Amino acid sequence: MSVNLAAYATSSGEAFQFWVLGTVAVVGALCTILMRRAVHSALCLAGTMIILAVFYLANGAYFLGIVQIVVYTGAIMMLFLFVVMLVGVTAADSLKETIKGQRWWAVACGLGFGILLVAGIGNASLKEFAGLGAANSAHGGNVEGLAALIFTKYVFAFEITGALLITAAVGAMVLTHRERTERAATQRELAEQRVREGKHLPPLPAPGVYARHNAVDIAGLLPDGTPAELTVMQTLRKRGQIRDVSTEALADLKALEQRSEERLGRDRDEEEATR
Amino acid sequence: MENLIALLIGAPLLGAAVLLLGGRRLDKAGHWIGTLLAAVSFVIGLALFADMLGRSADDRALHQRLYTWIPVEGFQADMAFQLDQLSMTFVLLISGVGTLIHVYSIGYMEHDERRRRFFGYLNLFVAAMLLLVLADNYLLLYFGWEGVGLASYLLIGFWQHKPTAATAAKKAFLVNRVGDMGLSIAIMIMFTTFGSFAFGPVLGATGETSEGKLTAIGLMLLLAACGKSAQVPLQSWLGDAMEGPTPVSALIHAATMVTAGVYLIVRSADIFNAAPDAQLVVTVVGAVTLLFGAIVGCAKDDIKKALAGSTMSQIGYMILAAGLGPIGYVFAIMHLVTHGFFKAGLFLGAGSVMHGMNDEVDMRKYGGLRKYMPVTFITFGLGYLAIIGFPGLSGFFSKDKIIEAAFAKGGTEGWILGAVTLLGAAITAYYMTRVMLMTFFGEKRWQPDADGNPPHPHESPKTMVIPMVLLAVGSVAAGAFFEFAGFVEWLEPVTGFAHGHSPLSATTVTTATVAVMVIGVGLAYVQYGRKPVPVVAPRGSLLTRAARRDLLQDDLNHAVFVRGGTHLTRSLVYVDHTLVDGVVNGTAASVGGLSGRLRKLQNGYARSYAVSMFGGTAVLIAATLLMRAV
Amino acid sequence: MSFPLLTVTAAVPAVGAILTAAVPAARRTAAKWLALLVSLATLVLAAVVFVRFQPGGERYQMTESHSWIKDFGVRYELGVDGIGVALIALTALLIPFIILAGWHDADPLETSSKRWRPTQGFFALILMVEAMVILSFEATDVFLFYILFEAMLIPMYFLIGGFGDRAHAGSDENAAAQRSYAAVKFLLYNLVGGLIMLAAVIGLYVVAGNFSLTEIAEARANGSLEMATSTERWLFLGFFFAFAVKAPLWPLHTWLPNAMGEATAPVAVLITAVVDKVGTFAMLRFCLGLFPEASKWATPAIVVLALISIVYGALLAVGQRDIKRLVAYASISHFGFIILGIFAMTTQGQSGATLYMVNHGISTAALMLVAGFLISRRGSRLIADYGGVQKVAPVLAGTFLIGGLATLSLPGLAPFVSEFLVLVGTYARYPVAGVIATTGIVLAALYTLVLYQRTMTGPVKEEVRELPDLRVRELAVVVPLIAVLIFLGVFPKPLTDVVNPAVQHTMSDVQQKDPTPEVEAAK
Amino acid sequence: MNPVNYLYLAALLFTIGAAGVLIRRNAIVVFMCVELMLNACNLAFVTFSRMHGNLDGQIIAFFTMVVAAAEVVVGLAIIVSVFRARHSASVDDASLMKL
Repeated sequence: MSVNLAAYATSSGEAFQFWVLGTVAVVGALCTILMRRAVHSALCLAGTMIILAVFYLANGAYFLGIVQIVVYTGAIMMLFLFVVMLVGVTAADSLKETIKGQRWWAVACGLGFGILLVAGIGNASLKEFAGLGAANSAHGGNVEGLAALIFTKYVFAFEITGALLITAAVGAMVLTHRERTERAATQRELAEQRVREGKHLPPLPAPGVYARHNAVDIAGLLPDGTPAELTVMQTLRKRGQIRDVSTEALADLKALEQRSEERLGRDRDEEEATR
Repeated sequence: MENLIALLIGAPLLGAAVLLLGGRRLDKAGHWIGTLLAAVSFVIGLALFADMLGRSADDRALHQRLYTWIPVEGFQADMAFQLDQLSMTFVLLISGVGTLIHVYSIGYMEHDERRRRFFGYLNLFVAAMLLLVLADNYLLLYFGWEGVGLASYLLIGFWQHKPTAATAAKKAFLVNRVGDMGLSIAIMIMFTTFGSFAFGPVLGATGETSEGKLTAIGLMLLLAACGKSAQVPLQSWLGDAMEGPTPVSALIHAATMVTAGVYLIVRSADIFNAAPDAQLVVTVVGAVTLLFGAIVGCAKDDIKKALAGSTMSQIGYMILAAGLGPIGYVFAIMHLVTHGFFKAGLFLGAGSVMHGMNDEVDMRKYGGLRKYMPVTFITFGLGYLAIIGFPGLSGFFSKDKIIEAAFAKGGTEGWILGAVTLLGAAITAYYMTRVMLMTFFGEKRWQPDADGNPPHPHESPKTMVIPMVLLAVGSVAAGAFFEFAGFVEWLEPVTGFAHGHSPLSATTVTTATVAVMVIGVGLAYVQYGRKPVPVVAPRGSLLTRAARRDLLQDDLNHAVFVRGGTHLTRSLVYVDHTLVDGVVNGTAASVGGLSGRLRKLQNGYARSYAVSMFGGTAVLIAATLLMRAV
Repeated sequence: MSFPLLTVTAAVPAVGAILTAAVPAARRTAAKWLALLVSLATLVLAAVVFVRFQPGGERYQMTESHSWIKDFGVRYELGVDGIGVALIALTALLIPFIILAGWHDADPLETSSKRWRPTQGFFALILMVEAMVILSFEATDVFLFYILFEAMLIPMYFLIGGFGDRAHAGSDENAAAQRSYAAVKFLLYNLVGGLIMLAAVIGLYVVAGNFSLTEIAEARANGSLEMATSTERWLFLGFFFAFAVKAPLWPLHTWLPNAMGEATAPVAVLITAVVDKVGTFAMLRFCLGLFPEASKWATPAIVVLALISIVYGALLAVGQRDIKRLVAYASISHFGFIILGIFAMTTQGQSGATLYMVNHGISTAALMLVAGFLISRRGSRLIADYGGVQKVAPVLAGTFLIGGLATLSLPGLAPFVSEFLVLVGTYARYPVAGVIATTGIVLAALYTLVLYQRTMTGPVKEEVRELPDLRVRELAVVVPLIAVLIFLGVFPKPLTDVVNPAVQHTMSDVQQKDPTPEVEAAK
Repeated sequence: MNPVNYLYLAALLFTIGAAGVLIRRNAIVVFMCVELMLNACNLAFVTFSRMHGNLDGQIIAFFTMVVAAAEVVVGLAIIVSVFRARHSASVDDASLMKL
């Protein structure tokens, strides 16, 4: 790679890259906060992060650029997606604000803050760029240069972050791990318990309506046409991911009845006619 | 010799400590230890007395200084004792009568499971009383003063399971506290006036201050004396104090503690001599109490309460005499000592009667006991003769002198005081004869006690009889002994003495005294000796009914202090809760209102807080930028 | 640099508190013993301080001084005068007994494991309070003192709110609500006082430029630090208000009965016998030491308030139905005496007030702890629930009586000496006030004896028939306290020796001389 | 082009992230926005590193990443356990800070 790449004068290629990718990054960021579904937000964020990785590379931070892609986009965002999946992929948030004035205050503060930042940067005298050429080549390369710093000047901070990571990992396990203190109930015990409680002796009814809908997220219908939420699995129920087809089903039923009525009526007419 | 003074107090104090801390293992020997240590004190007293007699009249006072009790800049209270003739008289009275009553108590309290503790309290009392009379400054005197108050409290309330006893003990302590307030104010005035409160500097410098100050001190001392000696208006506790065991009534509420007021006034003679107004008030208090106590004594059916009224009245005599100044001090003390003998004897006799009568105290349920308790009858009778002033017995000499001195006061006051003392003598003869007749003469009016056991009157055991006999001897002989052995000369160096110039001759006074005594006895005989005594008290006249209720003093106290005080405290509790607390809580509530409005910002939503943080950061950055721009 | 005795004296309980708190949950008894040992070690150190203090020497002794916050001239400055020494001794003396008396107060309840209250915390908090109180008696830097004055509230808040009296009349929820009310009330009152004091502390810094008590007092004495009259008065009021809340003076007293009523008896003792003394101590040291002129200016008003406290507290004590609240109101009355003595501006008054602080601490501890033993036996704080205890538990009744007699200042027991000195000192300057204050001794007898009569005498009530007498641990608490009461009652010299010079210094701070007795004046 | 533009971009992304934190209720999305803010900071650090010609800025960015990783791990764990307990990942539902 060229030593000049990270020098003061940016190439026109970098400028082009900045304006195109920068626009995409901003759009991605905006999408992150505006998408209703968490999955979409995560994907947009991942895109923005990849663009940032490119920018790191452009700025001569080769190691960070790779790390950004591998660790951030690769690992952390995957983690996000896992959690989103646990919580419910399809659950869409309502973007309707519930706290009075919250959004306006947020926007006002955000605008004011942004303007201030921009003004601050504009005010600062940032005309001279030293470029990273010398620094990167001092130890033979960017990675070697970073390594030289990390294991000398920042060795304590580095060790401490290591400790932090381990603590965090253990902490996460502690938080999410549930110790099973009693023996898991056998099927027989579960059945006996069900009989004792006397609420649902038979197995829970299956989801799906007729043969048309057998997806797990569709509640079975009761005789009067209303959906029976009991038929849907607990997790989906809690996430609120039940697809309600009762209105369609009722409409279908009505149409069916009408058609049969018509058919019956026609038959009757025919009968009378033959008579 | 002077090093022995502390031992006088130390012996009974040691006894109290040992008995009260010793626990149950001393139950068997406790009463003997207590009695022994009281006797030790008496023996030391006798030794010191012998030593004192060996020295010339001017050189008889002994001083012992142990250490500085309260050393504060400008305020030196010494733990120091002074033993002069006046103190000596008291020491012998207290330790002597005290020892006798210890002995008596051995028998009297025999069946009480808490006898050890009783003796501990008795020893405590003796120690405190000795401290009172041996102190060489007013603050130490105050120490003893409150100490006897405590002992009296503990002993009156000795039978604590009886609510009446507990109430009486509390009442005694409280009323005494009012008096104590007087004593402490007196000490404060002394301190600001003389810069000291030791007897020497104070009494020696009375000439250097104004009469007003001295009158104030005198009146405050009188207030103290009223409390301790049950004088009007602080007399109400003495009758109730009879709830205590009888030896206590004999020792504390007849012979010694209640006379502390007289001691205080006589001890402060120099102050009173220089404050005639205060003296006048003293005599008035004495005279009023003298009649008050006598009237109350006439109406009571409870033998101990009748004797208590009598005590009050007799101390009234002493206070009156002490108020007369140098012409009366010596006779006040003389009557005090003789009274100590005969009244203690009378109380012990009463105790003996009660002992034999299933603890019955109502004289209307006695009668005809002279055959069953001959020794008690004789000793009680001698005491009776002594108190009414039968010629030749001790009361005759001392009371006669006081009546004479009262007349010698001079002017209208003299006539009035003289008349009051004579009237008092008549009433004394009346009520004492009443007691005598109702108890020992007439037909038997015995009633079975609460458990239905009829009384079997019997003579008391030896431990009880011997003290009674000895005290009876004292009641008979003390007066004559003092009269002829030179009691006046003995005390004169301390209290001063002046011959009064009575408008009536000594013979006239004596004749009048004997005459009114005979009238009193006669009246009582007509009323109680000739007619049978009804078992249930007749309704009686208005005065009788009032006298039965201590001349309505208790009702007045109750209405004014107890009920008024209760209302006051109740309303103050209310005020504290609603007003004082309310004002503060009100302020808090208004602040709360304001913060309630502010609290709406704190809606609990993390995002809302985040906005304010974010906004705050923005403002901070803006401020920083602006500051740099300026 | 000599051995930092004062720091160590305060540090031992502080470190002990941390260690106690760190004892594992299951080893409750070990924590108790540790706390007791630490408090005893502190007592030994306090005794060393007491012995090493030379009454005739410098005003502040065993001084230590280190820079703390350089920019504001805040220093970690310690030193003790006689008053401080006496109060440190009091604190160190009482804490072991408080710990011993509260031995089982923080044990887990057998019935419900949910309401388990950590024993370790209870004893650690007590030691923490001890450390802070001792250090505040030693601090000669106003800022340092202020911080301790406020910081004390934190452990006290938890002690009151977290470890309430189990003997409560109402239901558990009701008890918890009242307890939290009492704790919050305690905290708010003292915080408001503290905030006003903070304003005054800052004001003092603005005027004087540093926080050192000794330097400011010296500068004021030699005239190099002038203060406008109104400034001085405002600053004085700011300080005094905080101390009057803590002391507590009428009408700022209402937090005390709640706090003492709801807290356990040992904590109640901690409040009234130890922590509140910081208020009166600070009046002597800071109000009089820093603002002599303003103190003199405010004296008449303060004397009147003190008199009201005396009479009002005593009257309210008479009207109480709850044993602990009764003792609390009695304490208010006694604090009235202390404040009266301080502002009487006489040697006797101030010596008396200082002795009073010590004696009141011991006597209230004796009375309150015995009352606590009684309450824990019967499970009720109401006077009406008792009767005839004397018959069942004579030793308990006897010690209770002695505690009561000390409260009513019977001669022969320590409080008499101090009370009489206060009265005499007050009378010398304000005769009318002296006489009014004297009525306090009658009222004191009234509430004490009424309490004793209603609880201990009379027929034995059915509920108290089975009451056990004092146990060995309880005797170990009460007997030494009573012994000290009697000892100081007949021989207060060890205490007066250290207190006298300090009082002389204070008197010269405020440039006051005792009134000359009339007879001497005439000569 | 002047590399200062990177800083402007960083400021813009940071602000967007901050606004997202304030506006969104889904805890996961809020968390993502926090990550966005951190990334914006990292971009600024990298740019500063280039500006000053030394690698310290990149080191800081590196540390930020590490800390962010730790934070994400714990944060997501918390979200999961909150979701388990309350069946919701909305930050508004946990309004317990109000008395």
